Amino acid sequence: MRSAISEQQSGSEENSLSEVFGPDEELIQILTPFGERVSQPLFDSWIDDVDSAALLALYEDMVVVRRIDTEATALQRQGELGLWAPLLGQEAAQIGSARALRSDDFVFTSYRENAVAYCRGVQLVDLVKVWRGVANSGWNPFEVNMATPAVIIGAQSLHATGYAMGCQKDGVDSVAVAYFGDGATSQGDVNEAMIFAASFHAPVIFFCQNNQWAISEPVGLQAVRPISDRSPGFGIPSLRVDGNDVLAVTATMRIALDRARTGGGPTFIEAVTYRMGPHTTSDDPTKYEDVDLHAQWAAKDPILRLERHLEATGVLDDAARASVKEKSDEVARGFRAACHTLDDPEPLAVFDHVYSAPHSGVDRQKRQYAAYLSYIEGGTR
Amino acid sequence: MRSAISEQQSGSEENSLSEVFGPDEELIQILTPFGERVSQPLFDSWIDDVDSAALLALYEDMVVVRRIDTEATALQRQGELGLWAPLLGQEAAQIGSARALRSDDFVFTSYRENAVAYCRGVQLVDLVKVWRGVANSGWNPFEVNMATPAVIIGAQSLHATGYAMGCQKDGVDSVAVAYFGDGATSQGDVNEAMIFAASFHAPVIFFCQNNQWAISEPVGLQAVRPISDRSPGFGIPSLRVDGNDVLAVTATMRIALDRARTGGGPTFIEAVTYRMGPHTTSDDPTKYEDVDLHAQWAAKDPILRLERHLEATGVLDDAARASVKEKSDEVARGFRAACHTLDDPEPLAVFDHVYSAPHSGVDRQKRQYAAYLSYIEGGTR
Amino acid sequence: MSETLTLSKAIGTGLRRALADDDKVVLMGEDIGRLGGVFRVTEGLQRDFGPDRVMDTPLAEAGIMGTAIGLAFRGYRPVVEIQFDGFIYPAFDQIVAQLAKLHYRTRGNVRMPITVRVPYGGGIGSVEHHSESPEAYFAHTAGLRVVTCSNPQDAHTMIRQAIASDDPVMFFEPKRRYWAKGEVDETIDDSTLPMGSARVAAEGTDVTLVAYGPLVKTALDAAAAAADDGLSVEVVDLRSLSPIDFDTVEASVRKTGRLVITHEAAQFGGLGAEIAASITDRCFYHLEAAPARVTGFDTPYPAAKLEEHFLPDLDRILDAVDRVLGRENSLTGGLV
Amino acid sequence: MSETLTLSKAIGTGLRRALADDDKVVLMGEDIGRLGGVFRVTEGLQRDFGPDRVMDTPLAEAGIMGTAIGLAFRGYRPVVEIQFDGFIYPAFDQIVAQLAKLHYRTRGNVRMPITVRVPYGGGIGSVEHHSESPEAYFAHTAGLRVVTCSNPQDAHTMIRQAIASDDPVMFFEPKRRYWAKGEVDETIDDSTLPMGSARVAAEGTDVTLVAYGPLVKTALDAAAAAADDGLSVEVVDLRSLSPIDFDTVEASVRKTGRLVITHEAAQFGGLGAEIAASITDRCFYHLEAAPARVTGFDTPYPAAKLEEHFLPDLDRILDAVDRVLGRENSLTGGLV
Ligand SMILES: Cc1ncc(C[n+]2csc(CCOP(=O)(O)OP(=O)(O)O)c2C)c(N)n1
Ligand SMILES: Cc1ncc(C[n+]2csc(CCOP(=O)(O)OP(=O)(O)O)c2C)c(N)n1
Ligand SMILES: [Mg+2]
Ligand SMILES: [Mg+2]
Repeated sequence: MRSAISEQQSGSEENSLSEVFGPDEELIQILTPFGERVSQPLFDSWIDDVDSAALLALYEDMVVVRRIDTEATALQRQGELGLWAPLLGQEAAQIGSARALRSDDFVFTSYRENAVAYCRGVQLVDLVKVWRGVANSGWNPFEVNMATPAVIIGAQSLHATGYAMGCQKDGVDSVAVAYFGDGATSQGDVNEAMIFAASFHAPVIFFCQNNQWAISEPVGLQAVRPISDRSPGFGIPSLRVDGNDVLAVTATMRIALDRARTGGGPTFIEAVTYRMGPHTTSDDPTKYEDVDLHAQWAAKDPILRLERHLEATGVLDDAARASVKEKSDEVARGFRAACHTLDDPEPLAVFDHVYSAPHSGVDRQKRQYAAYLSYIEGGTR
Repeated sequence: MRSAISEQQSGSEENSLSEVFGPDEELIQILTPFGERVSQPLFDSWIDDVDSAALLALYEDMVVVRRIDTEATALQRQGELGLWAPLLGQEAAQIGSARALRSDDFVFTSYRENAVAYCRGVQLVDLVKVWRGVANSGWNPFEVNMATPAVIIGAQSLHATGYAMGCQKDGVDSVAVAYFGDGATSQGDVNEAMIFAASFHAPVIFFCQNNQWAISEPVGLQAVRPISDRSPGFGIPSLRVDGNDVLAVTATMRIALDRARTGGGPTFIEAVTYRMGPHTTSDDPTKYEDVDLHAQWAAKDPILRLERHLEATGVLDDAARASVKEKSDEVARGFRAACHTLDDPEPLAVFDHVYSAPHSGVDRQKRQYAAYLSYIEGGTR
Repeated sequence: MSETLTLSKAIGTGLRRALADDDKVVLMGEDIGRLGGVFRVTEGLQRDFGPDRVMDTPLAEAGIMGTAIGLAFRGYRPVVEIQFDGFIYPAFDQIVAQLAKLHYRTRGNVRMPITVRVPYGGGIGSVEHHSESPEAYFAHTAGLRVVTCSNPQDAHTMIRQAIASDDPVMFFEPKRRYWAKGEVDETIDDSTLPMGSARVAAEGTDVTLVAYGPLVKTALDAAAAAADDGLSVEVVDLRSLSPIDFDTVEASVRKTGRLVITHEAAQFGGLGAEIAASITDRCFYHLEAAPARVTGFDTPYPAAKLEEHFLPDLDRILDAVDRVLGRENSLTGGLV
Repeated sequence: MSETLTLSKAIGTGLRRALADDDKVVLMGEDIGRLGGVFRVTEGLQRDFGPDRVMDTPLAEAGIMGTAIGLAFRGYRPVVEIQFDGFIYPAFDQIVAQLAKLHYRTRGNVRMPITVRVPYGGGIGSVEHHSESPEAYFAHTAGLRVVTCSNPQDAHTMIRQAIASDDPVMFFEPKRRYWAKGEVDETIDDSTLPMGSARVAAEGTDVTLVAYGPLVKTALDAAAAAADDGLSVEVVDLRSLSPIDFDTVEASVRKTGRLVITHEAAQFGGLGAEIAASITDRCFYHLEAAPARVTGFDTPYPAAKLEEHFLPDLDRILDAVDRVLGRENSLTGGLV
């Protein structure tokens, strides 16, 4: 017997989380793979307001981001993008968590959180700048309160923690969220982030998408226990949620956000999901993925189950279906078109923004390279 | 209610550890501060053989290493050593654990494990080479199966884990032990070591001396929960032991060693103790240490309680006392004398052993510096 | 005797030989097992030698390096793969403070026969952290040997030499040349070819052009282009970056009187500076012009669409050749 | 207006001013609170500004750097203390892959006004990892500014400039000069003294001697000793190591025709190489001799009893001065 919700926070704080116990490996689940919405007394109140309309909106989000994924993969195959990291299968984990945020919360992610970016209001064209190779990152983090992705695995977990420490100093109730994968939990940075977050009681949420893989490595290589078992030892309660259940993810994220906003400190959420696609478009999962495992998870598809639910409850009628389709077609069209508008950067842009103020070394190199370019263009050499 | 012994290892392995539960913050204790030896059903069998003679031997060890500490501190004050890191107060943790080892086990420590080194058979003169500045380390690790100290906090935890992985590959039942402090547990390296140890089921023991301080920082800054709460989440059972109780430390170390030798994998031991002296001879604890706290811990002194026990049981009579005194005087005398025999290294030794084979760069510098030295000695410049 | 292999395959066969010859050799890294590494260098090795010899590790570079060090303490000869150049920094402390210093620290008692394989350099159109050239950090670190290869034969021979070395070796693999093919003779006796020696890749008399790793090919192309211009450029392929075989470079410069150095790493504090400074020191009176450096810029590695500017190419190298020859060049602006 | 302060106290007063002037300035590090840091630089600051502004952190350098970066995202200006030079490597990834690159990555949208204070260098008789000179690693890293001070006035002015800088600044403090005293005028307007400019510390005409940080004093001593010998040595104190104020060095070398560079860091790939290479490039025809480097050896930092050999001293500097002047020296062995 162990707790799906581990709560070891000591001291006076009373928290309902500590009362919940469930059988080993049990996940918080509200929407079953068959599309049934079950009651979970401890969580229901957190999602009372998620009615049919709200569910339909979440469904649309998920369909749209899956469509973006498909489109981007196609763009990559057509040579328009150098690479793409699909989130296929992780739509519920990302949409459910990101839609729970306030605009003044701040998000730090890795490279696969395209759906999170979508929810934050990142322009799709900004999402592909990196993959098209026209920029090292796509958007101004302060316009959407989301940092551009950290490629170094785990690094962003510390940034989120520091940001949360800043919110605390500022006396605001904004929350910082660090998204990372199961593989990332092996990095020192992620562990140090938990230590700092616990010591400073920082309003940060560690949102781990356990998609079972780190490229070709199964999660069992990173962790011999559920990942959510780790944070309690650091003094950070954890929630282990069915990451393919958008309702359960919403509930857990809201609980964590509430804790953070009200001085409860950090929370760790493990969203158990599955990477249905390759690691990136240049990966070949047939080298390491078991087909049966894949099939098992396909049956737990996050969109499928919400679709079943919405069908069963009569929400997803033909009109709604058409509208969702139209929206995703439109987004995909816009995405593709925008992708083509991306111009290559000017050569001398290579020297821009290394520093915010003059730097004699770089400035000189820039002058010399400008001279070189005009010399070359002069055709002398 | 939480477990003094946390056991979350899943799977078929049956282990008595998982049965033990005790009140929060309870430590495994066998010898009380009043010198009473109490029965601990789960641990007694591990120390059945520790009879009066064995206890007296442990007592002698502890007195001797405390004496070494005093002597070294004096040597530092007299300018014979540049620095010294006293272990005052941690004698039971170090002696109890190190005396439980076999000679073919391999130990990786930090800078404060002088008593461990003493037990491994390190020559005292070798212990001070570093502090006298005549060498970057004191002994050949393979002669005593103990690496020379790692000064970079936590780094050695990974070395121990790798070494243990090697033992496993070799099919031997030798065990690797990593000693580190409470402060070290904040380092990424120590956390990654637990992850690797768990993944590879390596026969390594993480022996953390929680002496309440990392220089001036209290342990509460590193950990808001007991340190022993962390490893179970990684899949490594932990034992939280009274580090000032040489018997309890012996028992827990033997349990951990047995687990490791018999394929049970890694164990984490938190020995709760106190740094009674300064961080090093150049530290000034009056700047940060609470006098009351110091006094509280003085009452739990590891030598004092064993002394009380041995007196109460009539083992420490005048003869025994005299013999222990003689031994420690002798060791101290030898230590001091040996310290004076340490010659300064030859100037050109600075170039030795950078590489094991010729390296044109360093070799050239060595030749040039040799030429320089003879030129200078020629008095021309 | 010899066969045609890609550079990556040449390393793979070297690893295979090392695994077969010495059961203390173990491979460690992320995705090196079933997947065979993201560049497939270790393809088939876990299948043939088992997961005890070819180990997928948790995703933590410090952990990989630190446990490799522990294995070396136990008598093993770990070969560590760092997936991409830009992912080596989490392991920096274990490399610089432990791996590099343990032999010195212990006055020779503890050897660290560890090889750290690092695919490095740009030119593959990738995103940040996948195109770095961090070799100068390691070359500046006493206690490490640093080498890099430019062709399949060297790749094969040198990886075996690196593994055979009792010192830690940083083995930089020019990732954009992984698919370059060449003849590889696996029977060449390693010991006769010291890993630390440079190679004159093309002879010439007017200018010495020093390159290593991925830019050796570019340098050779430049030399060929210069030949069309009637210029004779001698190309030296350093192979070893610590130590640098200055004798070979010096001999060349004494002959040509002119030196151009090229590397992808940033110029400021890069190895080009060391080569220029050392050669100036060794043969000041033979130099007809200041040594010229053609390098990556002192900027982070830029977006893929800008890397053609960042990376030294044939034209930039030829411009520097013109410069050391006092010919018209971009700095004189045609007004020589 | 001015008072006599030790170099450490001069930094401390600079930090105090920065804390007082801007409530976005926060100090982070190990033992910087109650203890005031192991060198007492932050003494009294936690008492006066509270633990929210002067934060003792968990013992984890990557954690300190990474959370500082997060705080900078939130608009703070963290000043991080790394306890000793040799403990900076666990933070290397956060510094090199994040701190240095974030402004570039985001095309200027995210600023990283973080100051990283690093007591560095040897000469204090300490054990391993307490005497390192890692400045070249950071100077080779685009996106960082790297500075170091040699006297109390500069220490005070420069720490304030560093904190005021919107770019990340690696601030290297010459720990063996912490107790050196000097006049400090706290009213000097920071902005009039660009942190990036070198300073001619002593004028001279025969040889240019470039030094920085702890060796500026040694260089000045050497210049004084040389004067007794009838030699006029110009000492340039670099202050900034990225960028380097080559204009000032070049102007000096154009005058003297001779260049000696000294630093404690290993020679191979150290900043001396960059200075020699750049100056050779800029004024090849003004150089009468190859630039000479007097540096730490290409070995790990040795045991305390050997550091007098490792560290450049007056005699070794004067020997190099003799060398660039073509006078008898250790390399000619008296047989000039
Ligand atoms: C420090 C570092 N090491 C290695 C890599 C290469 N790498 C990129 S993604 C990845 C796997 C990450 O797995 P996980 O954290 O589970 O995230 P996921 O890809 O599953 O979303 C690896 C090893 C990297 N980017 N950074
Ligand atoms: C990476 C690193 N950072 C900082 C230090 C400086 N330092 C030396 S000892 C110490 C405290 C260590 O505390 P702990 O791990 O509890 O061991 P203890 O000294 O109590 O035995 C610190 C911060 C170091 N040696 N290495
Ligand atoms: Mg994953
Ligand atoms: Mg401690």
